[in-house]
Amino acid sequence: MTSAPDLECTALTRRFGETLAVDDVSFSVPAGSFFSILGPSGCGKTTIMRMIAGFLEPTSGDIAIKGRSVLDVPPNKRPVNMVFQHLALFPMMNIEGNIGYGLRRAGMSKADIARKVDEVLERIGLPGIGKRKVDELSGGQRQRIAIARCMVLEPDVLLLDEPLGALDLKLRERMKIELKSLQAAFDTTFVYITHDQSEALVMSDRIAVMNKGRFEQVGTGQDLYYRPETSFVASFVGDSNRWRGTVERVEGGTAQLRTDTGLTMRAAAKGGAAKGAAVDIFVRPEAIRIGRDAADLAQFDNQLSGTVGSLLFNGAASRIIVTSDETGGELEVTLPQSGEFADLTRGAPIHIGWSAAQANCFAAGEG
Amino acid sequence: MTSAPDLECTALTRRFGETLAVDDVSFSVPAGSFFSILGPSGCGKTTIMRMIAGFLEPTSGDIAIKGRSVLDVPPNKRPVNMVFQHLALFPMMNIEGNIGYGLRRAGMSKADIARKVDEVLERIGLPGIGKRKVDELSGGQRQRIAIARCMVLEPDVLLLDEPLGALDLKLRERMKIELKSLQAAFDTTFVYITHDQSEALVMSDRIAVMNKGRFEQVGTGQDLYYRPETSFVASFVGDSNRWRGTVERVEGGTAQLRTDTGLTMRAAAKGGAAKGAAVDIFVRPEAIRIGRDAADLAQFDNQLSGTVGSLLFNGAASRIIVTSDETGGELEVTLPQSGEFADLTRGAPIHIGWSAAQANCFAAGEG
Amino acid sequence: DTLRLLTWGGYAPDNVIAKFEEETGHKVEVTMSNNEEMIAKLRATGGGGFDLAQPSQDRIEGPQKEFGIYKPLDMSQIKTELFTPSMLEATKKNSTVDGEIYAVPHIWGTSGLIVNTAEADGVKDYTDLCDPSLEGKVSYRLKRPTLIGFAFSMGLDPFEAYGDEAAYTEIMEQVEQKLIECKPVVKTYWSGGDELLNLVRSGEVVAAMAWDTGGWKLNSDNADINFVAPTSGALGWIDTFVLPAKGKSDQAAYDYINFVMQPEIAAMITESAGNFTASKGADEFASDELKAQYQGSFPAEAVDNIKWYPPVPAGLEAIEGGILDRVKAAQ
Amino acid sequence: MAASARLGFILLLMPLLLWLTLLIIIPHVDMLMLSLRERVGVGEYETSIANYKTVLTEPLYMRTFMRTAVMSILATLITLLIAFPVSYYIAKMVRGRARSVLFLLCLIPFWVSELVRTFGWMILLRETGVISQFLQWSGLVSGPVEMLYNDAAIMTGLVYTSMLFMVVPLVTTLDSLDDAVIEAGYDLGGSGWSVMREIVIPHAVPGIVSGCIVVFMLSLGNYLTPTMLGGKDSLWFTEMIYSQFIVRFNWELGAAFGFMLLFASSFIIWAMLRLTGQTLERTMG
Amino acid sequence: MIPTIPTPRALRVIWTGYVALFFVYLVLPLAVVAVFAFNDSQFPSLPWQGFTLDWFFGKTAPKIGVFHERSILGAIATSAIVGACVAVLSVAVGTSNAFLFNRYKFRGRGVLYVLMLLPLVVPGIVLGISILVFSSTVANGLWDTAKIDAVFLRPGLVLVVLGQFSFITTIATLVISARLQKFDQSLEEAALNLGANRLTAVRTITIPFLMPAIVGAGVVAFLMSFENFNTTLMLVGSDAPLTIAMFDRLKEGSTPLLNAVSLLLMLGSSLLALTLIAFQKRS
Ligand SMILES: Nc1ncnc2c1ncn2[C@@H]1O[C@H](COP(=O)(O)OP(=O)(O)OP(=O)(O)O)[C@@H](O)[C@H]1O
Ligand SMILES: Nc1ncnc2c1ncn2[C@@H]1O[C@H](COP(=O)(O)OP(=O)(O)OP(=O)(O)O)[C@@H](O)[C@H]1O
Ligand SMILES: NCCCCNCCCN
Ligand SMILES: [Mg+2]
Ligand SMILES: [Mg+2]
Repeated sequence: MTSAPDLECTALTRRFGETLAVDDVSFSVPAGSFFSILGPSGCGKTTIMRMIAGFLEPTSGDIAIKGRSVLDVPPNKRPVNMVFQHLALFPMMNIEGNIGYGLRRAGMSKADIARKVDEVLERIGLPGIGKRKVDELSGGQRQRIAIARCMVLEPDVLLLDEPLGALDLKLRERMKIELKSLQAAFDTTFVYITHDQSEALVMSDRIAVMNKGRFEQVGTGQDLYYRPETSFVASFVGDSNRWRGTVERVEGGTAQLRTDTGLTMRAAAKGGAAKGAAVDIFVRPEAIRIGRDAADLAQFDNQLSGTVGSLLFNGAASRIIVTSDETGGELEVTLPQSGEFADLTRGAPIHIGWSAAQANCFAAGEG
Repeated sequence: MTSAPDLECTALTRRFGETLAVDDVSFSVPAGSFFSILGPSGCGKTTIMRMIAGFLEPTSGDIAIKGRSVLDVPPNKRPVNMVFQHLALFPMMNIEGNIGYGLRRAGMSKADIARKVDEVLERIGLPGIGKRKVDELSGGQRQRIAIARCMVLEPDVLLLDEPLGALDLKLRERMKIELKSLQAAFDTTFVYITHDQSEALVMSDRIAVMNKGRFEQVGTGQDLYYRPETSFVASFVGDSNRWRGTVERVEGGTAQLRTDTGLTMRAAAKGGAAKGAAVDIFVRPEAIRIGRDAADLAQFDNQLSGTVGSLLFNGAASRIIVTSDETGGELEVTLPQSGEFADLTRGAPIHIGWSAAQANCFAAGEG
Repeated sequence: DTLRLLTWGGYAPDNVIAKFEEETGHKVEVTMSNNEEMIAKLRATGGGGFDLAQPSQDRIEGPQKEFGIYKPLDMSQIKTELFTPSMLEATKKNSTVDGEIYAVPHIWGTSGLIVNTAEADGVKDYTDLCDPSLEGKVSYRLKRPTLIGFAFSMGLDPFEAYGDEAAYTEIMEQVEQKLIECKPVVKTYWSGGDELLNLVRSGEVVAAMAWDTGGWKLNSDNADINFVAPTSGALGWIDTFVLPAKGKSDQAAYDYINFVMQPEIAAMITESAGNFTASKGADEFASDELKAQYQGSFPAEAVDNIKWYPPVPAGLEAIEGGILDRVKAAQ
Repeated sequence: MAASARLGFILLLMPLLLWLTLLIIIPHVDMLMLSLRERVGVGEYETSIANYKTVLTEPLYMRTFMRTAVMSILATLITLLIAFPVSYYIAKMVRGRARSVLFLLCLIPFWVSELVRTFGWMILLRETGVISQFLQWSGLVSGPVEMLYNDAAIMTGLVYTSMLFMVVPLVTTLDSLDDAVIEAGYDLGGSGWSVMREIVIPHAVPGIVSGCIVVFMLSLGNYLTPTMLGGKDSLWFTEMIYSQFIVRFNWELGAAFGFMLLFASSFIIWAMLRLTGQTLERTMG
Repeated sequence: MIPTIPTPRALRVIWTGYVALFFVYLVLPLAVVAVFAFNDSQFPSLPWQGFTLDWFFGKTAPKIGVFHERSILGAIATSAIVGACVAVLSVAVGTSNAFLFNRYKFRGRGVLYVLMLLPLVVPGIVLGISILVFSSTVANGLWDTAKIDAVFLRPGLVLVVLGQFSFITTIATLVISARLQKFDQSLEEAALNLGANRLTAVRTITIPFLMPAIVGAGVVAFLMSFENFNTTLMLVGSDAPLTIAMFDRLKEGSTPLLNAVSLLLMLGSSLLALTLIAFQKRS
């Protein structure tokens, strides 16, 4: 590699007293890419971000930007900027004042500042609102101002700490797409943290799934969704039917399992799933096929007959809950988008099946 | 019909000064059913509910419960109870105190109250928590207490005003299913208001879609999703690609259209879509099929070739944005759950098609 | 009954009150005050709120004419035989308005100088308090007696000018000049008797214009300190008993007057207040030390030189007030 | 229902109206009328503005008036300067328990009356007092020093007495400034001073104004501190009101003084609000 | 600047030192007042003459302790009675005002609100004299026209209570309003919905919710009344509350008796404040 990555963290660790908030995390983010850190509340995401921004000192480890360690650089001198969770726009200034703040600090001339501010407002699609007050903007507009305020300084890396957390659902959906295109437009490295998997999946080039201070897996959205490497990743990314079970037999990459609820199934064994081991088994609702006839599903490794317990109509994301005839256990199954099974009624008999490759099992974790 | 519906509103209207918050709304809710009112913020949902509960007087119209008008009954005497948006549990009392409040007001003896409270706690699956404080409960538990507090009074109708609004995403998903089963368990009439279409779709027997004080359509979830009757319903329920366009020709139920962006397409004409009329056209992303070859899609009324603009990977709900070669317009298309097109890359050429029956067009509204 | 008594500090010692309550069954509530505030309070209440008050004899006629805050005494209720006749007569004369008598005397004394002879031997008259060598060690009240005292020691006769506002104003303006000139020497203007005693006792103040009794009290602790009758003459005052116009327990008030005028009781008060009373024969009960101190401070010619206050005509206070304010505000 | 709501409204309105009219409005109107009355003879009065003329023409009164106002403004500024760093420290630099402890400590002096506080200062400042003795003992001065009875003593006392009323609103507003906003200031390249000037202080303006209003008011209207600590050297405006009422029996002039004081405080508070663009409701309510 | 931002050590040290000095400044006057209550001297000043409790328990002149000083004990009782009356009255009216401003939108509300705030910016002494002037006008009028002697309109405890009430009510209103604003009105509606009538809803839900503020306002009102000087000075009659009694004493000269009383006051209000804090914590 000829050019250093924009951001590189090496063995980054941070303790708070007894708590190990960030535990030996290493990653690097190539220039111009969109990198997300995805994890549940309290896993240490913000701690990483604040160390990068300079508001916390790492207990150990190094942070380098464009190949130069920034550990000794105070926050106001680091070539990174941050979009805060609640944006932290300056309510005592108007939009111009907010966007121009960093430029004024850098000692730029008034005329240049005005020009740059206009330019960036144009760029984020909000020309001419410079004189407005912060509280005269909508949530989405504020979002964009917060990004513009940083981008006008042309940082090497932009950090975003759950910036969509405070927005309502519909706006969040829109902003996901918009953020991604802003990143493309500015062509800057984004490091984005979130606990919402769909945000991470939709926007990122690469995602790190974080749990209890450690990175469990780093990869593209597809990697995480289709090829989770740990039980935690499998459960945190996407919806799944999930059981606890034990391995009865292993054959090549495929394990024969029995769930605690009594179901038997064949699944792809990830990690060391030895005979007799306790495992977590995950099957995505959309990986399960439905048939009116057991014969329709003959090609699947796992088959089950049951009755329709509940119809959860939700347009394209409609599901049914299938109650197994054999064990009484319940499974969520996505209905095909074709609308083929739209006429199902509660209590109707039904057959379902799924392939071993679509069922993942991992040595049982605590998660 | 032999028995009167549990709740019947007739020509209900309410003004606030100039604002017509509720405009001539009539509906009836049969005993034991789950009825939802779905609409955007400010459309008048809460106003209806507050009139039913007795906190607001209708400007005109009537409200009858079990066939008897309740207009002259003060709120504390009406046989309806209400679960408030933020639950409105009494923080100065423990759980017992909360649930027993209505019973005490009714003058029931202490012993009877204690018995009833225990009973209902049992019923909602939280036995033995009577002595706890409200803030010692989780969000989902509070939810259930709020319902129990009403149900212990055995109301004819239970009103719920966006009770899931304050919960986080994952919990909201779970509570949807739980609410529905609580309703089944208590076998009471629920009137539920929400602005979240997925809540309404998943739980309700019937849904009224409300806009600007009026009901636009009342029906089952499937009715609304697959057979919207107005432009507003089509856009509010579920995701859609949407264009403005004009009718070029009408043939039976099918119209030949041209969108403002230059696309031509055939669509099912709803309402009076006469030649030359301006229309809104809606096509759901999951109604569009993808093919690598134009020939694969020959059976569809509408076809288009383009390139993949963006990949929005989101597990089972992944979509791509297709940029039309002809007009440069963009369409969102859901990828099949089979994972067949998982290998698509940005900029790849692609063909898409959809049937006229899956495209709905309505006389253009302002929405 | 409850007797609400408005009086000076020291005039109603606890032992006397206890004895009175025990003998008569009345209860006493004591409020401590000074002339101005006594009159102000009575004016604000229209003569209510108290059952017995003790302003000086010169402060009765004027306020009564203007505000009607006192009520006439029923002399038949008072055991006049307990009083020193000359003082009773003088007080009656000065407090008669429209033929009615409003006051009987209780305690008398003088204002003059308290001097720590070890430190300020040269102070003989009021104006000596302005000696720059005493800077920061002098104190007096900023009240009308000070104006009067300074006027006398400047060779003027303010009492003579009582009836003539213009002449009085002129005198007062001269005094004002003097007091402003004197201000840098002053440590502070004292307001309560014990406050001054503390200042002198601690050595912060070595010469002051003050009441005789304070000087004698200090003399008992420190022989260097004593009361000195100024060469221009000490100012003589008599504090009296009056009935506020809307007092509610006149009987208790008369009982109190008759009680405290008994020689033994009057002696107890002298012990506490330090001043002699108008009670006939009480002097016999006074301590020898006090008598000796009195004689030390008042040789015969000094007694003759005492300037007794005539009644203050209405209107003078406004003139004096302006002077006092200007002195206070001068920097 | 509408009728009962109306009844409730009237029942709730009554106490407010009684309080405001009987104890605030009418007394002030009555005082105004009294101040417009001139005594022309024993028990005879007529309406005139003579009292105000006296106030305006007698240099003593105007001087005292101005002096009181200027000293009060000065006391307000000094209080603000002393309190701001302390409030900032409490609101932003310490965390958790220490924070609430420090805040409570700020309140402690105010659990006792002003009289006791002033009394404490007298014990400290007098010639034979604690500070003088300490200075002599430490050899810094050779003889006793008198620190009482001068303007500096008044200022010390005024600032001390006012401190709480500055610290509390300042801590409250500074507290409401999200740390993230300060961090954002740094993140965008700001330095300590520029963040203080452009972010912290503008944010604290409502607290500063409300603190200043109260402190100014309390200083202007103070009676104890100037009379007890100022001794011979200070004539405070309230003292003149007191002496007109109590010593001079001149209620008419006293009422005029009272009005001047009311007018001065209202005017300065109004000016302060105007200058900073605040409103009474926002800063006090 | 804030803990998360690296700050030069020197600045941090200077700042902390400054704050420490500030607290010394706050505590010093109170500390000397307290300490000299135990000095065996007639005057609260150095030199230290030895430790004594006489200023609390002494029975004989000149060192009569607080607990045997009738007039001081009486003044404390007077202050307590006045404080209690003011607290009850101002909390009652304050609660009513809070409901009025919080629940009703009516014409003139803005004006009334500003009027309600006004007593806070009127100097205490002016409040005192205006009430004194007005009550005297009325009392004189009654006397002149009907020969009715309205004693309660003359300087005295009634006027003292009214005078203090006139501005403490504003504070009570603000304290209670602040909490009422945090009250979620849907709680009251929920009570109605569960069968309570309006009054019951207020009694069982709103008032318990307001209780911490009501108690808090009461304690604050009591303390403010207890230490009020300026307004009281103008309105006091024959029985003086403690601050006035102490002021009269102080004019007569400082004695350690006043230190002893002050120390007791400090203890008393600390106790009250601590109880209040404990109460607020509990709810
Ligand atoms: N200043 C601090 N002092 C002590 N512990 C802290 C501090 N900041 C964070 N922690 C702890 O470190 C862990 C990680 O916190 P962090 O804020 O990084 O989580 P997060 O992933 O950002 O969570 P969220 O999604 O809720 O924001 C948590 O256990 C937290 O309690
Ligand atoms: N008390 C009121 N006075 C005046 N206008 C009101 C009042 N209550 C509601 N409105 C108006 O009536 C309309 C309907 O309000 P409503 O609260 O019923 O909406 P909603 O559908 O419940 O909205 P949301 O989803 O935001 O709760 C809105 O335009 C609102 O501004
Ligand atoms: N210790 C009390 C002295 C009282 C003096 N009365 C003096 C009146 C002077 N005009
Ligand atoms: Mg975080
Ligand atoms: Mg609503």
